[in-house]
Amino acid sequence: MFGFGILSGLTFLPLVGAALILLVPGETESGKNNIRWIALWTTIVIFALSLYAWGKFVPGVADFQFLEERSWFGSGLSYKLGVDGIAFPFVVLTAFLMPFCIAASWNSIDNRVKEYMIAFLVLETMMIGVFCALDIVLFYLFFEGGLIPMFIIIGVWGGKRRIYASFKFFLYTLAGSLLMLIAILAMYAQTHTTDITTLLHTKFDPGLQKYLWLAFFASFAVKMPMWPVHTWLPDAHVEAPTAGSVILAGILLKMGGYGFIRFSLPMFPDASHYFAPLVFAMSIIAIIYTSLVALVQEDIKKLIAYSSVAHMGFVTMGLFAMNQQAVQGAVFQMVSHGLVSGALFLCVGVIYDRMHTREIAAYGGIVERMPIYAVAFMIFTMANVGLPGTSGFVGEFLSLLGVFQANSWVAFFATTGVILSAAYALFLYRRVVFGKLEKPNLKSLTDLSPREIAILAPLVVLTIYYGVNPGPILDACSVSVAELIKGYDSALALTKTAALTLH
Amino acid sequence: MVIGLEHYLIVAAVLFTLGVAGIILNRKNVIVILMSIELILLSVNLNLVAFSAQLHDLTGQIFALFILTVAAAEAAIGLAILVTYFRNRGTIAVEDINMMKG
Amino acid sequence: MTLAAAFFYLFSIVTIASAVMVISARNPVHSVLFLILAFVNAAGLFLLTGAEFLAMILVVVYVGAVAVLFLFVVMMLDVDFAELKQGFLQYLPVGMLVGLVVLVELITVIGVWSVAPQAALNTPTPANLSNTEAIGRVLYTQYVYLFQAAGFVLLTAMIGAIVLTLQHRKNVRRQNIAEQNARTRASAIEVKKVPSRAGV
Amino acid sequence: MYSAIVFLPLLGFLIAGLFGGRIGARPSEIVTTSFLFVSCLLSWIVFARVGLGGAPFSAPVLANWMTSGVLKVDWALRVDTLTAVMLVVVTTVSSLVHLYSIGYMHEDPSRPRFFAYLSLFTFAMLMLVTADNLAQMFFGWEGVGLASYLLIGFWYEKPSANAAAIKAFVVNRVGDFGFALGIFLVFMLTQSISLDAVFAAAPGLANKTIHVFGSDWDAMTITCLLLFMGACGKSAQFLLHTWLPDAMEGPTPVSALIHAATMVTAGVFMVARLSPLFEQAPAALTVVTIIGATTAFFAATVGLVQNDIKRVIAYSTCSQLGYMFVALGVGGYSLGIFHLFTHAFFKALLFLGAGSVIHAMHHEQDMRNMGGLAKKIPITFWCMTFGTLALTGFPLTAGYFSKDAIIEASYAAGMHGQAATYAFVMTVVAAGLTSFYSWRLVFMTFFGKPRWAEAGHGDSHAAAHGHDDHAHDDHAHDDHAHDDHGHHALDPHESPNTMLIPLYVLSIGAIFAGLAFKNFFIGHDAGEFWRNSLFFGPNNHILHEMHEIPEWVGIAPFLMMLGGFAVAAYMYVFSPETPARLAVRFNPLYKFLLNKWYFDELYDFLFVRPAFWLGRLFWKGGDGAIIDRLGPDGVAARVLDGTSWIVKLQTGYIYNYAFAMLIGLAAIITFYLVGGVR
Amino acid sequence: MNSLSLEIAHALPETILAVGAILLVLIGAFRGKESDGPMTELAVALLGAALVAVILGSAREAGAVFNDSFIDDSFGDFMKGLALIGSIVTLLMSGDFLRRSGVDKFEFPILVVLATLGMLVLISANGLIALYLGLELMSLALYVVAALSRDDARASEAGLKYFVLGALSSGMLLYGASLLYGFAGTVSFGGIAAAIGGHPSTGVIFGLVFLFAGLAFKMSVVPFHMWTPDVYEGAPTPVTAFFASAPKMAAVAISTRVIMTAFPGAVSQWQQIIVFMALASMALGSFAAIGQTNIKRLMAYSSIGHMGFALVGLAAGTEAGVKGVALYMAIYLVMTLGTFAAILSMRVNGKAVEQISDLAGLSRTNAPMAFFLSMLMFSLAGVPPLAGFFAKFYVFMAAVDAQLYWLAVIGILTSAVAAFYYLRVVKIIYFDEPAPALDRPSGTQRAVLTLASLAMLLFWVYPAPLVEAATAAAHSLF
Repeated sequence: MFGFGILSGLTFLPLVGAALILLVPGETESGKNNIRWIALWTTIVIFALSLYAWGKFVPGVADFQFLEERSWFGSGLSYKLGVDGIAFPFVVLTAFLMPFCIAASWNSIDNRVKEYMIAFLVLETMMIGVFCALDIVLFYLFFEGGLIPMFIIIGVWGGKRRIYASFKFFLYTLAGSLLMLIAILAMYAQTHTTDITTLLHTKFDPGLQKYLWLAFFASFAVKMPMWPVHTWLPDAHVEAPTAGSVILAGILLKMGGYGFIRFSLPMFPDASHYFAPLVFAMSIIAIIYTSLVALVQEDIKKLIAYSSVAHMGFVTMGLFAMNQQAVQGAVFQMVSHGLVSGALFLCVGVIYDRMHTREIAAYGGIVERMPIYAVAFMIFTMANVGLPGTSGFVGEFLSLLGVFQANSWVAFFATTGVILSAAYALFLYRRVVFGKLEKPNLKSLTDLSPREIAILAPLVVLTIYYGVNPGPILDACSVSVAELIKGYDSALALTKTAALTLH
Repeated sequence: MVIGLEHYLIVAAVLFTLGVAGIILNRKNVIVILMSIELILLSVNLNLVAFSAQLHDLTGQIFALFILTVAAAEAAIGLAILVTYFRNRGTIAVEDINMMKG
Repeated sequence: MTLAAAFFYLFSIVTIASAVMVISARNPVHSVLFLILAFVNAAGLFLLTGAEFLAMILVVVYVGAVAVLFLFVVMMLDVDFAELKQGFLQYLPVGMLVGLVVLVELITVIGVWSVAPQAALNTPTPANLSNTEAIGRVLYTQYVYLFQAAGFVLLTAMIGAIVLTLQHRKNVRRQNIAEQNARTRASAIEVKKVPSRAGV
Repeated sequence: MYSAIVFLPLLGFLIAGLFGGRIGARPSEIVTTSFLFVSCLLSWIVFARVGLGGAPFSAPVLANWMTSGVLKVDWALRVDTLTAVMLVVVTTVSSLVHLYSIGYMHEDPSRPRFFAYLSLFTFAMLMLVTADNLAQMFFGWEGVGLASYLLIGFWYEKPSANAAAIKAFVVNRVGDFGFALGIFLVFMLTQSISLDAVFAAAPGLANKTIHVFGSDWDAMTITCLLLFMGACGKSAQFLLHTWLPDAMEGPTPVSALIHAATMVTAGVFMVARLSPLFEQAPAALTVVTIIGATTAFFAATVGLVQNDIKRVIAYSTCSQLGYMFVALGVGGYSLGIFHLFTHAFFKALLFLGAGSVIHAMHHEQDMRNMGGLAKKIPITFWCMTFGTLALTGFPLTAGYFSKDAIIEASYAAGMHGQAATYAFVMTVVAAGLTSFYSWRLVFMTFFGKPRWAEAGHGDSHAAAHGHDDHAHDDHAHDDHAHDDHGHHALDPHESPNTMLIPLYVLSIGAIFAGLAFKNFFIGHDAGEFWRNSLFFGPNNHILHEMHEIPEWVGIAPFLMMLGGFAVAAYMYVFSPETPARLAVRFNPLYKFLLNKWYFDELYDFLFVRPAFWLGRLFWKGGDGAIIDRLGPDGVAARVLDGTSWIVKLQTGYIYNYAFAMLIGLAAIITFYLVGGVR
Repeated sequence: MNSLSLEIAHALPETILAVGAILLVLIGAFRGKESDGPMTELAVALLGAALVAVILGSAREAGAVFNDSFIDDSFGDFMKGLALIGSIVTLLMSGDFLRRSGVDKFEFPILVVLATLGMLVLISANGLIALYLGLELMSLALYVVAALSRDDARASEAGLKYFVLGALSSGMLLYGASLLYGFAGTVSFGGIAAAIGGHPSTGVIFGLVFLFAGLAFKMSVVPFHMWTPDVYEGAPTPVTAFFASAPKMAAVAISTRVIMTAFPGAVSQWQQIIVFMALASMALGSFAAIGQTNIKRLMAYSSIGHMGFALVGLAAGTEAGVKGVALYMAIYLVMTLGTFAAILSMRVNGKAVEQISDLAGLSRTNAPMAFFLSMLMFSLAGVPPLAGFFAKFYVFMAAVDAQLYWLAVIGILTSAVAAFYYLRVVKIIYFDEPAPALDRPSGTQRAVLTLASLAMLLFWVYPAPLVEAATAAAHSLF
């Protein structure tokens, strides 16, 4: 229709749903329910569409698929969409997680349901857009646009310190992204194009590359988030409503990693190579430092948030090791972390809905009242720990394996994270789920409702499925990653020869 | 001793500076500020006339003519605003014009 | 030539001295009077450069209209002229310093005056015409657009002055001559028959 | 068939785990146990075919797991003699433990969960032993860790159980850290982690150096050391042993299955499995020897003074694992596996017997509150005695063949290196100690006056256990299901048949396993038996050399055993007051041993506290006081400062505004005049 | 010399306004002053007619008429269009407000028309004299409207401050003009450009600095911005809306024209001034706005900041830069008008309020207004995908292209600071507990707010026409 393709459909269908919701009166109880159903069905339809797209996606090809291109801003910028094996899993992941977010908010969000659902649908548009955009300005548009709904989500439906958290989230990420904007402008000044496919084959001057790389890094590092610019994340996570945390951990963080793969590594290979030690150092610090911090947290969500930072450390480290296993591992780790941390936040949401506190100390022994919940929580905890057989292991293993090839010390320190993650995750689990059920207000807890089971069960299944058979995701991205590495290596070789001839 | 362009320009520059100084240093009376503005305009006119003579070009004098016209209009408006202000506040001390700040 | 120089120094020194007095006089009335003096002397300077028309205009418009307007307002507002306050002296050094810097810089620049070699004059002074005539010739032809624009400036000033200051106070009685003239006996006088011995 | 062996337990786990609540406890028990028995039966068939019958080795690929570039990891079931031995050990012990648990746990409300965990463990262990690549081995490796974690913390209300569970998992992870790095290094060296490819490449890598961790290493040595670190963690070797005694918090069948017979031997299995690598790394083998010997000695010393019946056995396990590593270290892989094999029987027997005692004593575990039980529970007593005989290496029992062989081998290997001599000394001494603490256990438990009658036990705990309270203070309600029995009506009684049958079976194993299989494992038929599932380097003649040792070396362990028995008998049967006297006289030594050489305290001081301290420092100090204060919050504050400053400039006075304009103007023109226009 | 009819054809919009203004004055004088009702509509019609004339005339070939003092080109047409739209919309929005405040004088529309006439003259000025006259025509009308609410002490104070400082700035501008005349020998921009060639003398630079000081005052650029907050706050809100919209267009337009047509040979010189001013404005606008509680004052600092951003494009000095400036001004105009539509409609029980806190919880009491206003705030903050982002995008793109990296970096960082106070408004609207509900806005105000907000929100859907127009406008200056 109108010459738009499936990616446009994926990207903008949420807005259609949002428009529908806008038309529904949202004050009455039935109106609220209608809105919830519309939102749920919209996201389900989008997910179905993304599955359909997956069916049509050809995995063994490095090129971008489902290309769409239209003139947009007169000259220069264009409206160009397309996905490759690296981007596409994220599109599907986004589409997959959204229905869960809507469902998780079913009862817990009761005021301003209309705005809430609209915000989420708009957010979905932005997130899918990020992964589909093939014009760098279009990318930036979606990348930044997501801040607005997220800001509103945290600020309106968040916890006690929501205002501080929402501002910190917004301004922190905005400040980082703005530097990227300058780099985008500089790239445009160099090449007079914003087409990502063209830029991917553009060789920037190595000196300039460093500045461009740093600017992009500022944005992606904040978004990831990498140490030491991670402090917005715990705050944002703690204050955000459950679904907000899920999206934040599941998708928004991945944009940073995706950005590294899409921009920093292929476009600035020399700078990436030059700065790789820096990234390694920051990743290692992130892994060890935040794991230790996670160990002493008193708030469940904060602990998981810190663990997210640590896990993202594996991702950045893997990406910059720049070999097949490491990069694929990083990609897989991102997808897996999207599932697992999303699921963990959903788990926290479950007990938060019942008890309205996230204090670890307020819990203990809830396995007695909530055995099914305990099982689900255990599985996600183990996936978070990186137990083989869960999806968490594959990414961690591959990226560490790859990083070891690149730099053994980095892998050495990063692997200590394996020990620490076990410590903090199990320590959390013990304090929340195990122990004696002594607190009187916990005695009336009820186990998962069918709705909650329906939310968590698919995540459990996928967590284990991808742990045992990660093939679908690894295959989807393997050729693209191989291509990425090939380009990277040849670019480095080129620079080396240039340097040799110079002397 | 030949009176050249520079002499006129220096006089104009001094007048200009005095005009600006009048605006900055005056604390008591807005009318004096308006007069300082007239001084500034006078200095500009002097500049233009001097240049005009030096360049043998009428444009400067035409420009000065328009400036005179506008200056008159400006004086009228300025005094009108001043009168309005005085009616409201009963003072025209510069130091009292301080309801809004920050 | 020396005479011209003497007059130049006379006019310029008086102008500057008056200007100083304008900004430093305690009494605003004095300020206005010094302003008039400055204008008159500036007109003298104009004359020295050959801008006779402008010199006349300056005296007529400024001294005749503007300065008087100032004087009128000063008197009307009846501002009490008070002492030179602390503030003046306190800020004087800094203000003077900056002013001096600007002045010195301006003079420095003037010292190196040279018209750009490629300069193309807009309206070269005609050689055989008087100043007034020369201006008259171009003002309504070449500069008609600007002349009209200046007219609108004056119109705006007029409207502005009126809108800001014209007041129709409700409780002020005004003389309406037409109304007065239109009065007839019948409208002005009413004869009342008062019944006698009826009491009030 | 291989799939059936491996996946039947998984199926059992799923059924019991998912539907246990719905179908009830009894069906869950029956399903899991019967699946295990089927699996066990099949394992014996496999053992007979592959190990004894000479059927070819195979490694059928089930599915692909991970593929990334040259890395290709499959799910496969590798079955060779080594695996077959392990299959037999695992499934046999597991099925017996399942059976035993039906009786032992019969009052626990969460039995479906318990049996699910047991089956899950078995599945993971089977995946481990059938792994055809290191990743799958790691899968099983961590899987058993998970199951162990779950089972140790099975009684989740007990803080000590939770602590022990976490400790077990985390300490294991420390080992896994090394294992993982080892895998990475293997991949770096060989571009593969599948066993066949790695083994094929191993000889070529001998004496190669590699640059990792900032310096040049002998490639095989560093690889094997890292892998061995994993083995240390799992097998509770010296320095990484601390979790094992604490793991006794779990139900006793678990201790028997996981912490005695199977999981803890995974490290031994791994080293044996990777013998082609270790054979290329003599230095690493030396380390293995030393660590093993140290562990054997160290654990035995600690075992001397423990009072908890399970802990004594746990240290004994630890010690025996040390023996196995000594065997591996001196190149006697088959010796190690043989000891693993026999040890599985008699140690499982001892644990299950101990369980039976505990069951009889209503979950009393302190031996000081036992005594005289031989008459009350004779079957258990006899079974325990058989187990002790086997453990101490009484001639012709299982331990006699395997353990003494190790001591001999270490002496033989001593001709090639100092480490083996050290190992020989240590193992001989440890044999004596083993004998002592094993008999001490038997005597304290089954002989003497019944102390449970007057003890009103539990009262004296506080004083007796003050040293070690975190691990002991919950004895009184070890098994909460039994609390209702009350202590006053204590009347030790023999266990039900479901518990006794496994004891019988294992007793048979403990006595005859050595005799029956000696020839295959380490004797004349070893070559055909193992074929290439274990690798012996061309210079490795340890199996031959160990037969050419002096006479006294062969007798020494036997003498040590007798000595240990005699001392134990003296101290605990004839002169029961001697131990207390000795404890007073050698108080520091006694404390040192009782507190397990203060390892827990040391680690607490070295790792646990600093980790929490650092975490808090990084959180409050790093994130809060530095990053946030200098970062977002600080910037925000500076911005506000700037704001108030700028707003102050906006005074509202015309002259200030005009002055600002003038200054701006002056500044710009000054800039041009001074700074230069061009 | 061109024939008069041709000249008038080029200056048709100005002519329409001039003639119309006189007619309006006459009508007003004879009708007395019962109400301003039809006068506003007439004035709007007049401005509308001028707008039509601009649009129709935009196809005409560029030409300089009236002795080279007036130029009619695409750039002029673009900016005139913006100025006229600004005037029209302000007039439309303000009627209601002024009526309620009791200052519905018929002179107000006339003065707006005269000021707009001044803007058009200013935008089309091709010489220093025309520049000065246009500027004064505009300014004098503005001085008056600032003080229009003459019984309000704050308004008169605003008028007085504006006047005094404006006159001072005019003086500076004139002094600069006189220097330029003296050193270049001519007053026409083209002539000045030709005279200074590639090597401006110090005198010319001084002239430029003084001249630009005057223009910077009108643009409210640091350090000539000081009047802005006070005047914005003190003047009646419709007047503030007017100040914030149309005159800014004219001031930026003439600054651009002067820079581009009179000083192409002195790029490195004026670039330094403009870079400095841009940096200072962006920084000050961002920082000072944070502490504000009055929304008009907030908008004043916001406008200072935005002018800084617009100057970034100007600093680039390239065609792309001018395009960025044109686009920036267009988008800024819409955002400002929309925001002021919301501010104008801030009334509680009929009484006008102007504290930001009066907006608290607006999302509960008036959800559409809350949404639209918030979108405008995000747009002002420059968050994509709203139009405000593209405005910034184009100017910074030009700056980076001209290798003004530091300007771009600092500018963009200040925009992050600026985002804070826009966010604060959103926070107050959405996160805070509701304050007393605002009255229902008038139809025009609602329409303006909605249209402006939607235009910003959906700009990215079909941006090409505006971008193309700006491109053409920029191209005509080179």
